[in-house]
Amino acid sequence: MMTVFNIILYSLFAILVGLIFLGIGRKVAARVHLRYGPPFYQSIIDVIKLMSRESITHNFVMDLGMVMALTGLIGTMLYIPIAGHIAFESNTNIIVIMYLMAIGHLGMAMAVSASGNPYANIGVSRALTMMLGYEVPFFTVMLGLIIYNQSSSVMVINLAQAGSIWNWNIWQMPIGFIAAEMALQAMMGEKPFDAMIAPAEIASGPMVELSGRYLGLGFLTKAVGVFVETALIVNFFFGGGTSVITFVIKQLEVFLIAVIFDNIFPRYKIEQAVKFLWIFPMGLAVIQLILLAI
Amino acid sequence: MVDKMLMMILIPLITAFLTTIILKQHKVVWTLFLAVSGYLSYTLFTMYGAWDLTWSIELGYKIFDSNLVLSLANNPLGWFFAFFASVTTMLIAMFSIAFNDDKHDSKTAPIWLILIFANIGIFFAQDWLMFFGMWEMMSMSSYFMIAHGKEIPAKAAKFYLSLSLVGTSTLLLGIISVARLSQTFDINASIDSLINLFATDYNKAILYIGLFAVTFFIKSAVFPFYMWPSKAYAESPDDFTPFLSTVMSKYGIYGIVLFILPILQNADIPALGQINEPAYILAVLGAITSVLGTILAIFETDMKKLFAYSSVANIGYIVMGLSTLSIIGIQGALFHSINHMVIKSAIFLSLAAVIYRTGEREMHKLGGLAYRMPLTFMVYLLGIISAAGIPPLNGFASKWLIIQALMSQNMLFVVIAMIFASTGAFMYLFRVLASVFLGQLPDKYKHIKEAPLLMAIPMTIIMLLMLAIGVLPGIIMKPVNAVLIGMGYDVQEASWTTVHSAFSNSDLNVTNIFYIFMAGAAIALVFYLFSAKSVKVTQDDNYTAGELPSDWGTTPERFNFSYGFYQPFKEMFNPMMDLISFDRWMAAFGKIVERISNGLSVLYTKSEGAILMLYIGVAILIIGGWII
Amino acid sequence: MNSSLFLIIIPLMGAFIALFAKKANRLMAIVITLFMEIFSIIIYLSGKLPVSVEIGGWQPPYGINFVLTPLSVGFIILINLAAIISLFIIRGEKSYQFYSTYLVLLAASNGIVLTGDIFNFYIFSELTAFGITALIAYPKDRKSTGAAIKYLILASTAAAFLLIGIGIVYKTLGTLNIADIASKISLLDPLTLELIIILMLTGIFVELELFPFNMWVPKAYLGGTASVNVMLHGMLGTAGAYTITRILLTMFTVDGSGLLVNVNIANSVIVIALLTILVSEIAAFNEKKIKKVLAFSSMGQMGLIIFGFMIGNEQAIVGAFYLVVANFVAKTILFVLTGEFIAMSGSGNWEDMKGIGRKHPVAGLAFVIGSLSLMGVPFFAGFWGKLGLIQGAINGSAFMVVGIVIVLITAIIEGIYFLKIAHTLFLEKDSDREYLSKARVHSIVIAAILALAIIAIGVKPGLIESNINSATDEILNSTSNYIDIVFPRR
Amino acid sequence: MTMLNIFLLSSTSLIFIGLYGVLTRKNIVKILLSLNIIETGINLLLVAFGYVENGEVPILTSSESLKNIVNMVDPVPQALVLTSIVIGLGTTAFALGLTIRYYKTHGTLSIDASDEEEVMLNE
Repeated sequence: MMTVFNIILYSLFAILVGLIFLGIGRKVAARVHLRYGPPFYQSIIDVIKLMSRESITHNFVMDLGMVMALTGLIGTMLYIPIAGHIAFESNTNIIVIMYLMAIGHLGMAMAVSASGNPYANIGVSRALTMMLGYEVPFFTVMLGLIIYNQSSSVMVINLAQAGSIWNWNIWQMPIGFIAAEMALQAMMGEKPFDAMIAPAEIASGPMVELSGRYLGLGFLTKAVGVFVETALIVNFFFGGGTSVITFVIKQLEVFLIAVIFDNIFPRYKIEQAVKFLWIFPMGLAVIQLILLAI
Repeated sequence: MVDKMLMMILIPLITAFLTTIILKQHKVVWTLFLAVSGYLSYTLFTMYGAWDLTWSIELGYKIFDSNLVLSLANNPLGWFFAFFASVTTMLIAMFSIAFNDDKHDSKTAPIWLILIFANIGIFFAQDWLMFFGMWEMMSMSSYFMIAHGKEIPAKAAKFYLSLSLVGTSTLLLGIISVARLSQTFDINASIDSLINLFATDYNKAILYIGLFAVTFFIKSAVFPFYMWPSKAYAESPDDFTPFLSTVMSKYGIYGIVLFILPILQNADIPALGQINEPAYILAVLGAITSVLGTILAIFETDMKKLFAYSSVANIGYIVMGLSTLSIIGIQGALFHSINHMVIKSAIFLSLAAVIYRTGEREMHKLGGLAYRMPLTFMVYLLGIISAAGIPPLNGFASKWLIIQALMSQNMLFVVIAMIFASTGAFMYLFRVLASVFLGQLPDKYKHIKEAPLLMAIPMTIIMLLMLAIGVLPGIIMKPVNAVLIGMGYDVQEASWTTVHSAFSNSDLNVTNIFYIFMAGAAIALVFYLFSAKSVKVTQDDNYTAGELPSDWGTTPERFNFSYGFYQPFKEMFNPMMDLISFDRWMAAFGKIVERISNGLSVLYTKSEGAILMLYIGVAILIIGGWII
Repeated sequence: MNSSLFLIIIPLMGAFIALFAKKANRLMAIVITLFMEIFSIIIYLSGKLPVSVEIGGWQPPYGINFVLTPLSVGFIILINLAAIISLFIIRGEKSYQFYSTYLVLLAASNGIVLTGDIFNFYIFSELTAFGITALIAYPKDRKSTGAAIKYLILASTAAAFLLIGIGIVYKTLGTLNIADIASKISLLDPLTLELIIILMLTGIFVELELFPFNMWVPKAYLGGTASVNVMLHGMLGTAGAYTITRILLTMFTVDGSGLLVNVNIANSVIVIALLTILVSEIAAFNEKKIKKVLAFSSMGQMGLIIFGFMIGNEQAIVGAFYLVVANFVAKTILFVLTGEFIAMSGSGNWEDMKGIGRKHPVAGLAFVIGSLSLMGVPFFAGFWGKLGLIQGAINGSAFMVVGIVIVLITAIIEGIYFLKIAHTLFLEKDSDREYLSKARVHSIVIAAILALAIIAIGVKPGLIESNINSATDEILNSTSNYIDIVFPRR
Repeated sequence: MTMLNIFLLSSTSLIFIGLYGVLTRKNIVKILLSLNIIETGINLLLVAFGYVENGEVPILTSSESLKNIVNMVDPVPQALVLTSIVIGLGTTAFALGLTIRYYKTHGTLSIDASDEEEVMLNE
């Protein structure tokens, strides 16, 4: 019973934090653009609004896919330790997290593809290509962590950094951290790696046919996704956190770096993006791996 | 009491002849086929644990100064593969009854039965001669099976046949070499003698292993022989493709586990990292196989070819798992072999159902079939979720084991290849989903019906099987561990829910993932249900930036993005792929042989050369007698 | 055992009678051949073998003698079997010339096997050349006439070489008796020996279809009718295989080793055998005319057999004998069926034979079985030959191992083209093609029986093991098994 | 130079002339002639093998002649030659018969004539 309660609590927490992050992101972006920007809770309002509006669906696959997307990301989130706390007893395996995340992507892709809009399909095709681009370097960095700690458990990696700030992996493997940051940028779909969304080019790609509840679910998915991705980085490189507050602040920090980069870079074409990801982050990650292996 | 072992190989054979006689009654024939595979599955089920069951026949041919004996013996490893192969075959057979109607009957049941006969023989062979004999039977019958009396498939099958024949030739050479060493054809004795050979003559031992390895690689389509599946799978009868992909791609794996693995583990080979050099080569080949398979699958537009390459990639995973030489890796590889059987039968059967209804294999000509064939769609969806290795379905646990094993052996770059391949898998798996099942439904497929009941039943069973194995990996892991114990490895009995890895604190409770997934689904559903209702619109009712397809000179039907789905990706990799295309090399080689052949043929038709050639022959004899 | 003369006399007499027997000549030929087959089987089973028959009461080496051993009588059985089959599948020949020539051919090929005298061997081989030339030329068309005359010229030239060789043998050893020569061969000085071997091998290699002596082969097979093909392959080819055992492996060998007295020549014969295999299989690879494909394959199999015999150890010779039997049976099936298929489709190209296997599944299946046996697939007769050969070769020198690699490579090519053709039979018929006739039932029955024999030998090679072992023993210990038979008093 | 050597020399040269003719001539009749030359050479060779300088007829008429047995000409080669001549005659007759047929079907006596159709069919 406690577990069920925990799961609900963690999920809601992640969604809330994720949404607020998105709001803060918009605010920061506006400030970079020299605008005032919406309030930080704007995203929550948006989701509520979207959920309460009527929407259009093309077929049952859309519903199925959107639910699957959120499911996957919530499931992923439940495997991630937040400041040393986990929703239920598990070994917080990195590979499980990576693969569970994929089901969210798959669900999302399926839903938008079912709409039959070519823009959506182009977006999905780009997103999946991009995924191949960032997953490999990101995983290579994680591989270094796994080898370093001789464990594939996030919790273990987290605990190994406890104590002094100098125990953080960011100091142990700075090259890997830079690679992971670049991959993270692509993972969150921020510029310069946002070819799959590209509003001016393919009408927001995957989101083109989403409206109402579907867009709302998409927002939630995105929020949880942001939470998961930043939490991973924090767990890997910033030593997790002593309390939930410090953890979330570290997450925000990671997120804001991404948002700022997002706002100062133009967009790569998809093949340029993938090439970039396979040359720079991948190269750095491999260097890091070799350094660790020696 | 009639010998169980003998019955097992005789019944398919006899049925094969029986079905030849009544070939026109396709319903009866395919039902008989189902009956045979059901019988085999049942017999194999009862044979579990009876490891002393043997059957042998003396041939009256003297070799190594003793009479030659062909023998079959029940053994854990063979049983493992044979049992799951039979179960898969049974499910496919059920599908085949419905598939082979008047229009689609491929009339291949007899050959398939011979193939099943060879299948049992390969897995239970006790000596190399039996193994080789059954291997050849399998190669030849599968040639006829793939060609199945049609012209274009015959071309693909020719490609397959040439590689098969290369394989059987090297296998024969290897068998004879090794048998000469051990003075017997017994498989276990030959393993021992090869292990001893490693101590004395390293290079020779590697050569002998290489001869076997080439055969196994060819049959399992490991690099550099990764090309044939795309041709053979695509052109073979649609209900046979699952068999080809699930069962037949495992022969090479079986051979590696049976023969090469014990040698690499026990022989005195200088270590390279945590494993040894041959194992590293194996790992690298596996890695290249899976990467190439993945990239080529992403390129493909024909859905059967695409999944052929996907099979190649999966074989790559299995080979990587085996190459770790660790128990976790072998567990993962065996587990993944079975998972691959289940997954690929789900995928290929659903595709066969699609082809059965539409008669189309090119993906961009299809679309939107999920709305007409929801069950097929669900089978396919769960199939690809498994194939991508996403929890909570079955593909995950085995992939996880393989990755863990690779990481614990510090085979870092191989892991990266594996990650590349399994991420790339999303691309091609989704591509078929998007192009065939999602998107715009073309007008001519508006009235398509769901697959017939007899097809739906096996597909549903496989779907449930995937889910069951995904939730309780012990269903497969228990037999896997029993096999490993039977082979003399030091492993504990597997648990139903948890898989273990070499790292600390990384025992994975797979069932929990399912619970968590369900919890996530519940929360997501709450959000979904508490939001406002939606209205359904037609499929053409799309956002088109304010323009109609007719404005761009196209039709609504073509308002779809499915051809050249990964064009940028393809452009990135094309130059590289062109360079290493084994396909082209082989075609060029074939052309050269053909040219020489034509030249020789002309030589034989020119008569003025006859006397000259006679004198040349005399000259050869004279020079030979003088010099050589 | 003087009655063994009947094996030659009866067909020769029949050849004359056939000139007068107007319509009954086919029946007579069949009766004679059947009688000879039964007679030779009786001799084989009589238990009186081996025996040397002195003709005219003159003792060898002065007189002419026949040597009846399990090996030679075994080959006689095969030759007569092929003869019967070739008679059964005759299509339309009624004239006396055909049967008369056929009976001469039969007598001559039996003579090649039976004779213990090298000059008689020459005469009989000339006679077979006449016989087969006449039979090839029998269709009287352009193709067959051209093939016949070319074969005749080549065979005559080769026979000249043989005759010179025989003359030198007589000059140096003063004898023409094979057994006598065999016992004295090591007395010769190496150069003369080499000269003799080269001359005589040239003579017999033309009939053995070895490259580069075999330019006549594809034409002859193409020119002849199906039954002549069976004769060419089953009678001449089998007699040729016997020639290897007798001339190469008895006359020119060091006793008990199975190896040629002159190692250099032995190696060049192996080179020639391997060249034959390679050239013929590659030539067959892209060939469209099915008869030529089979002709090339015949050449390849012959090369394989000689390779096996020349390896010289026990396993290889056992393997070679298995190959002789398997090749005999399998090729006979293919020639019989090919004749039917060509008559049905009205074309010599295998690509035009689509759908025949669907119409006549038994014939198609028999074709597949024959092909698989030739490829050396396990559980078919040819495999045991290939196995013995490889096993023998791998125990030999590195040179032999290279040979084995070549054999295996060509087996790949052979497999491709045979199964390609076999599968073509099962393709769907082109809608615009009609079959000219139906396949004849007795041909298919013959093919089916032979196919069953292939499977029987393949699954249970022990069926003919004792026969093959005695033959191998005879070759490996030719002193006790051959020379002592002819000269018991020495 | 002894008689034997003359025999050997002339027979070998006949054989080689014949072999050359078989190789180079295109006309079938000429080829057959060359074959006959070879045969003649061989026959001469065989007889030469049995030749004994100033030898006697190998016929045993009385016990007297047994004394001369060493000096007798070897009769076996002569028997062989007889047979060989007969065979040669048969070959020639048969081959000439075929040649007539060849001329009828091909319209020429050139040995190359029958090839075009086969080469064409093989492309």
